[in-house]
Amino acid sequence: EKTLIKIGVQAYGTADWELAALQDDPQTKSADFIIKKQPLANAEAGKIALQSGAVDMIVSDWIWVSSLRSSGEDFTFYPYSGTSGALVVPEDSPIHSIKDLQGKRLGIAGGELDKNWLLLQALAKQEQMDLNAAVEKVFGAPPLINEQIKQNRVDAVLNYWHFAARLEAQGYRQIIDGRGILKGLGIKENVPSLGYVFKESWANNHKQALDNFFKASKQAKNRLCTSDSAWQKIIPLTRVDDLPTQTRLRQRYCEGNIEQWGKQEQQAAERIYTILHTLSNRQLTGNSEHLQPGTFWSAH
Amino acid sequence: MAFYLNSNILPAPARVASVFWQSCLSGQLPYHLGVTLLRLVISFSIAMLLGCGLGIVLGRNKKLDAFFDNWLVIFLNVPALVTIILCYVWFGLVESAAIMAVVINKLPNVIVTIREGTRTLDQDLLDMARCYHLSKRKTLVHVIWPQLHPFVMAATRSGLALIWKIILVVELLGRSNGMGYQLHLFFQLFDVAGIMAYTIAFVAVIQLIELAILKPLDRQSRRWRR
Amino acid sequence: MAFYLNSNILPAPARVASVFWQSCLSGQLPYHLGVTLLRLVISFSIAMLLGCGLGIVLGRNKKLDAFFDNWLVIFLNVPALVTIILCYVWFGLVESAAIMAVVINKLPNVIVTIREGTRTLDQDLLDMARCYHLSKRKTLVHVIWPQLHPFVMAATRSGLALIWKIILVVELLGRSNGMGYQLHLFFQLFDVAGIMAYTIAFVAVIQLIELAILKPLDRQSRRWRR
Amino acid sequence: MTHIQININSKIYPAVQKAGQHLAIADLKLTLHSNEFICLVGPSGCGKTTLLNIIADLDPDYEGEIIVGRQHAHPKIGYIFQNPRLLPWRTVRENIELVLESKQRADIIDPLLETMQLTQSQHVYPERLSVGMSRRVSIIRAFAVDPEVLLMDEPFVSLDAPTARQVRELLLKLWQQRPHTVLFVTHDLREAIALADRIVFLSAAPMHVISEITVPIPRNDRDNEAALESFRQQLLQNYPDIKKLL
Amino acid sequence: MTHIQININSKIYPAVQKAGQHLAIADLKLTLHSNEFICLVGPSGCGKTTLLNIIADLDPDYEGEIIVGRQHAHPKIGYIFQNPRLLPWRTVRENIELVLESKQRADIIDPLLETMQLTQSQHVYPERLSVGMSRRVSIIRAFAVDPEVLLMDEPFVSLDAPTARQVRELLLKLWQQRPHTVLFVTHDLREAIALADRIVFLSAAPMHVISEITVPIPRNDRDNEAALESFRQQLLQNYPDIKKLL
Ligand SMILES: Nc1ncnc2c1ncn2[C@@H]1O[C@H](COP(=O)(O)OP(=O)(O)OP(=O)(O)O)[C@@H](O)[C@H]1O
Ligand SMILES: Nc1ncnc2c1ncn2[C@@H]1O[C@H](COP(=O)(O)OP(=O)(O)OP(=O)(O)O)[C@@H](O)[C@H]1O
Ligand SMILES: [Mg+2]
Ligand SMILES: [Mg+2]
Repeated sequence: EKTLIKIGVQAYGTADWELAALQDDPQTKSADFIIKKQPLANAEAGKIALQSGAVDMIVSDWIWVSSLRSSGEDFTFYPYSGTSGALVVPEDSPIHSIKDLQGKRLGIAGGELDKNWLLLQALAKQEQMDLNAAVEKVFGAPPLINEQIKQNRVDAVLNYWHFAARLEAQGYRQIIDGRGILKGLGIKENVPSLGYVFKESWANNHKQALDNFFKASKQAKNRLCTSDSAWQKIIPLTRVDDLPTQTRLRQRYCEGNIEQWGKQEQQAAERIYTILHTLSNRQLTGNSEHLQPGTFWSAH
Repeated sequence: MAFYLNSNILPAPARVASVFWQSCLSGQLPYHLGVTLLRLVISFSIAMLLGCGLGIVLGRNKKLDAFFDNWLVIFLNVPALVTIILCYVWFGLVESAAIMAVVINKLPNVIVTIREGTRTLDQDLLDMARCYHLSKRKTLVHVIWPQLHPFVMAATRSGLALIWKIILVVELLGRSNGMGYQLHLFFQLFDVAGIMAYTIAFVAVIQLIELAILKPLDRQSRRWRR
Repeated sequence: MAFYLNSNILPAPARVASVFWQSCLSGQLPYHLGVTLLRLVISFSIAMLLGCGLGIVLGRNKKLDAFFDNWLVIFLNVPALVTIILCYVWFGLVESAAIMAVVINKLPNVIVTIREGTRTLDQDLLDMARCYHLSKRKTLVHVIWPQLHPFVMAATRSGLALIWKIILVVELLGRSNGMGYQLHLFFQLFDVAGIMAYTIAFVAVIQLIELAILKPLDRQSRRWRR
Repeated sequence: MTHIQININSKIYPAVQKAGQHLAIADLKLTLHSNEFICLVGPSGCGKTTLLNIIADLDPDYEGEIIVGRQHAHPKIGYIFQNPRLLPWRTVRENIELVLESKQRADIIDPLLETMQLTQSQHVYPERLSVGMSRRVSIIRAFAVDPEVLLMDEPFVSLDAPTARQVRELLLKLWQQRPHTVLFVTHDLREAIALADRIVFLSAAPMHVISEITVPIPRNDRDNEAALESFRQQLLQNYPDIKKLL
Repeated sequence: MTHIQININSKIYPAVQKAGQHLAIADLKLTLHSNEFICLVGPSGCGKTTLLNIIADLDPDYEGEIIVGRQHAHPKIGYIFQNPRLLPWRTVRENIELVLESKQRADIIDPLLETMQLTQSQHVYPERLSVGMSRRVSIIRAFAVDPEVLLMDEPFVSLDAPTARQVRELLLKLWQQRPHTVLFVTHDLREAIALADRIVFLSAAPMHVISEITVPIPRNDRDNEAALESFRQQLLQNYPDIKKLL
């Protein structure tokens, strides 16, 4: 009999696309797992669903997994995507680098503990700039932040990747994205920002099926990136009806593909963790100095 | 303001109407609205029934009131977020947890309003009822309830509105259908026309309730006034 | 239930207390609480003042009431999300937009409650006031207001709670400080202990308001009752 | 059947704010014999209503005891309050129906409404009645329950003379048909003499009994105005204590 | 100074639900001369209170007109309602102070409280007063404003005989000190004769004037009980119409 995997996905999010593509694949029928998709409205709903046991798996970040583990839970993480947010300005903006942000109004999605914001500050510090003091910060919900820049109420925005992609499609210019920031901080590895999160004990009982699911998921992503017909099928799920935005979304999505996942990347993650731990003054990571062992799932 | 009328921020009425019409045709809107209304009716009924009962008891019993008063203030002011998370985490992402979360959020409001009403009950009429040995039921239905009516109406009107506000969050955090779920998706896409269309549908339903149920009740209960 | 007590979902009281203590020491909690309270006081005052005024007018004037009734139902039931978004989009992510969003959400509730109270005013006493040529001000302060008092108290108690619920969303969506902003951060990290600590702080403040202001007001206004 | 012994040591209303405490009743002893018709006469504010409330078991907060003889611990009481206390959201008829149990309501209510000239107004809500009319409704309500003890707190004020006369006759008729104990508060000595077996004169606060006077005029002679008037004059002369009250 | 001409063609209370419409007043014509003391006598529910409300300008919904002579369009009115209508959240004293403007309040209030024997109860809230006491408060309130027209709707019910006598004397004293027009509703013919310049007898609904009788007894002879009684007997004999009312 087949293993039932209940997955909580953000409605119309990339995981939703991927699962749609996966279920569309005739091979899936013969696989040893069955996917049951539970659409949810936002990321927090996913966390609630996972913890209440309503789903087996969601897509989330590894920092949260680590902090869960530090409080005794046995959740673990398997990479899903490396796409991350970006700093975006209007096309004709005088801003061309982080230095130019001096004295400008910066819209930031997600609040002061947003990873990209913390890392951006670290990068600025390397260039002897106290970004926190140098810009006028406007925190807000991602859609509202996008509206702010469209109304010229802010000069630049640091937003989640798909909100940034939408702006780009409308001619806004990307200054730097999450991976660029990390590179600037000396982390060359492509560290995933998001991954599947699930209970380790549960995973150990369903190793084989889970492994197959991850493989199938990767294939589905590859298909979406390589086959235009596969992409066409999931376009309704993007909820975007103009071609430039669709193209931009697909491009950014595919750039987030994780090709390498091994010791090196995990050590890089450890370094990022330490940076965030200090930058956020422990608020983001919790008290634990180090990434909890077992945060990253190894099937072997 | 006219400046904005053309932007997608405040979409033109025609656009909202077309979105409205399409979501009706696709069955999306009726489905989500129906789901939310069902939750609203159930949780509203539970909250009003319990709330009126407890409100009357606390209003008439000083000792119980002194004891529960603190709890009432706490429950009144615990953020919806907290109760919702706890309900979901304890009872799972099931319908009953959602409804319980709504009830817990609404109940203290009803209690507070009805308790205030109970404190103003006319002692002379209660004495009359006692003296003529009216049964508990008769006293409640014919002597106490009509005096509470304005408070019940206030609790009903502002209660429907409050439940609707809470139910949105409840659906957002743990359901896969309903207006809250849907509105949040629209918000993510910044589809203001969609938000408007759904809002209008809901407000229309409440207007209907107002016209078909509350207004006649009002009239009925005020007919004796000069 | 005891089963959950150790999990991070419902943290042990000791843990909440330590979080509470630390955020107090760091000045974080007092800062965010202060900001939120300031917003609460301002928007509450505006909403109550306007609401009582309009409620009395609508309660006493059948024509105006018939006209505004529909609008009231609409404003009562427009989702907080919608008004908040519109306020922010129109006026930017600024303080006044936040406060206006809260007021718009709370106002209809106050109006509805006070209007219900105004409809129950004792005509005999109003006639007395008229006959003895009491000034408008005297009639309002000494004849009408005491009769509205229970309704005002109900609106105050459930209003504080409602504003607090809305202010959280307002801060979550577009402010860089305040309890809502902070709770959202905790929520993203799923830090229930942090959420609890902040909730307790807020509830304590409301309890204080209840004990220091509302209870004495209650007692004052009920001293004439048998 | 209902013999009531009243023995109130003290009834104190506690102090509230600037108003001090008030000793309303002190050492009041009074026996109501079965089926007796007693009128209470005393100055305004002396405590008559307070006393009736205690007897009706509406006010447990006093020192002393009320012993209700034999049979029932709680006799069926009809109380005509000093204010009508009608439910404003029920019509005249519904107000009366409320205190009745059975389905023979119409049999009881209709004749009473007729006598009180309220048949026409039976579907009117109390706020639309004149004061005298509401008073009559509250009288009907008390009569309708067929009480064992009837407490009447100035029931006939605001009634015009012919109506008052008619109600008085009705009261006596009912009382003779089915005897019960009546406690009747009035400020009108003429009325008291016309109705009472015994008149109890009460002092100003703290209230106690000044004197009890049996009215010796036989029942069938009570509509003889001259007889009543002469007894009244005689009373005023013989009891200088009472004269102050009148 | 205030001559009032009342001319009400009809006053109709509209139908409500099962209760039909009610024609309360029809073709009522009445002139109140300046500073006259008029008593109104009529059956319960005939429309006396309705009439006073119309005169007090509380009820504009009638056919006809009230012409208030010369000087003031709105004379200063003191209205003793049939129910006291005190504000329950204000003490006795505060209730009276409410209707007064100036700072000489104490000068006006204190003697009135004294006469009405309410000095002790001046800080009591109305719900804790006896009915007779509240009534006295409402009387004080009306006297305190020093009205040009005084409307009194059965003001002395629930007052014991000595108190009623005292209030009656006070009323006459104030009226003679500073003349004003008085309209006094009563069911007690003896009281009417003792007080009135003119007694107006009113019919049952629809209310109109049956007859107006001037009381010829001079003011200084009004405490002669015999004179009053003989006038009363004479009245009953001469006016068979009126006898039905009494
Ligand atoms: N609830 C109360 N609290 C305090 N004092 C009260 C209360 N009820 C009555 N009193 C006082 O007790 C006294 C007696 O009141 P009560 O109503 O019994 O008088 P009464 O004899 O019925 O007078 P009346 O003939 O005017 O109706 C009054 O002085 C009154 O002020
Ligand atoms: N608001 C109202 N709506 C309908 N009918 C009314 C209203 N007020 C009074 N009435 C009716 O008008 C008639 C006269 O009432 P009113 O109060 O004037 O009588 P009254 O002469 O003062 O009687 P009483 O001596 O009993 O006080 C009554 O039949 C009453 O039912
Ligand atoms: Mg009394
Ligand atoms: Mg009247």
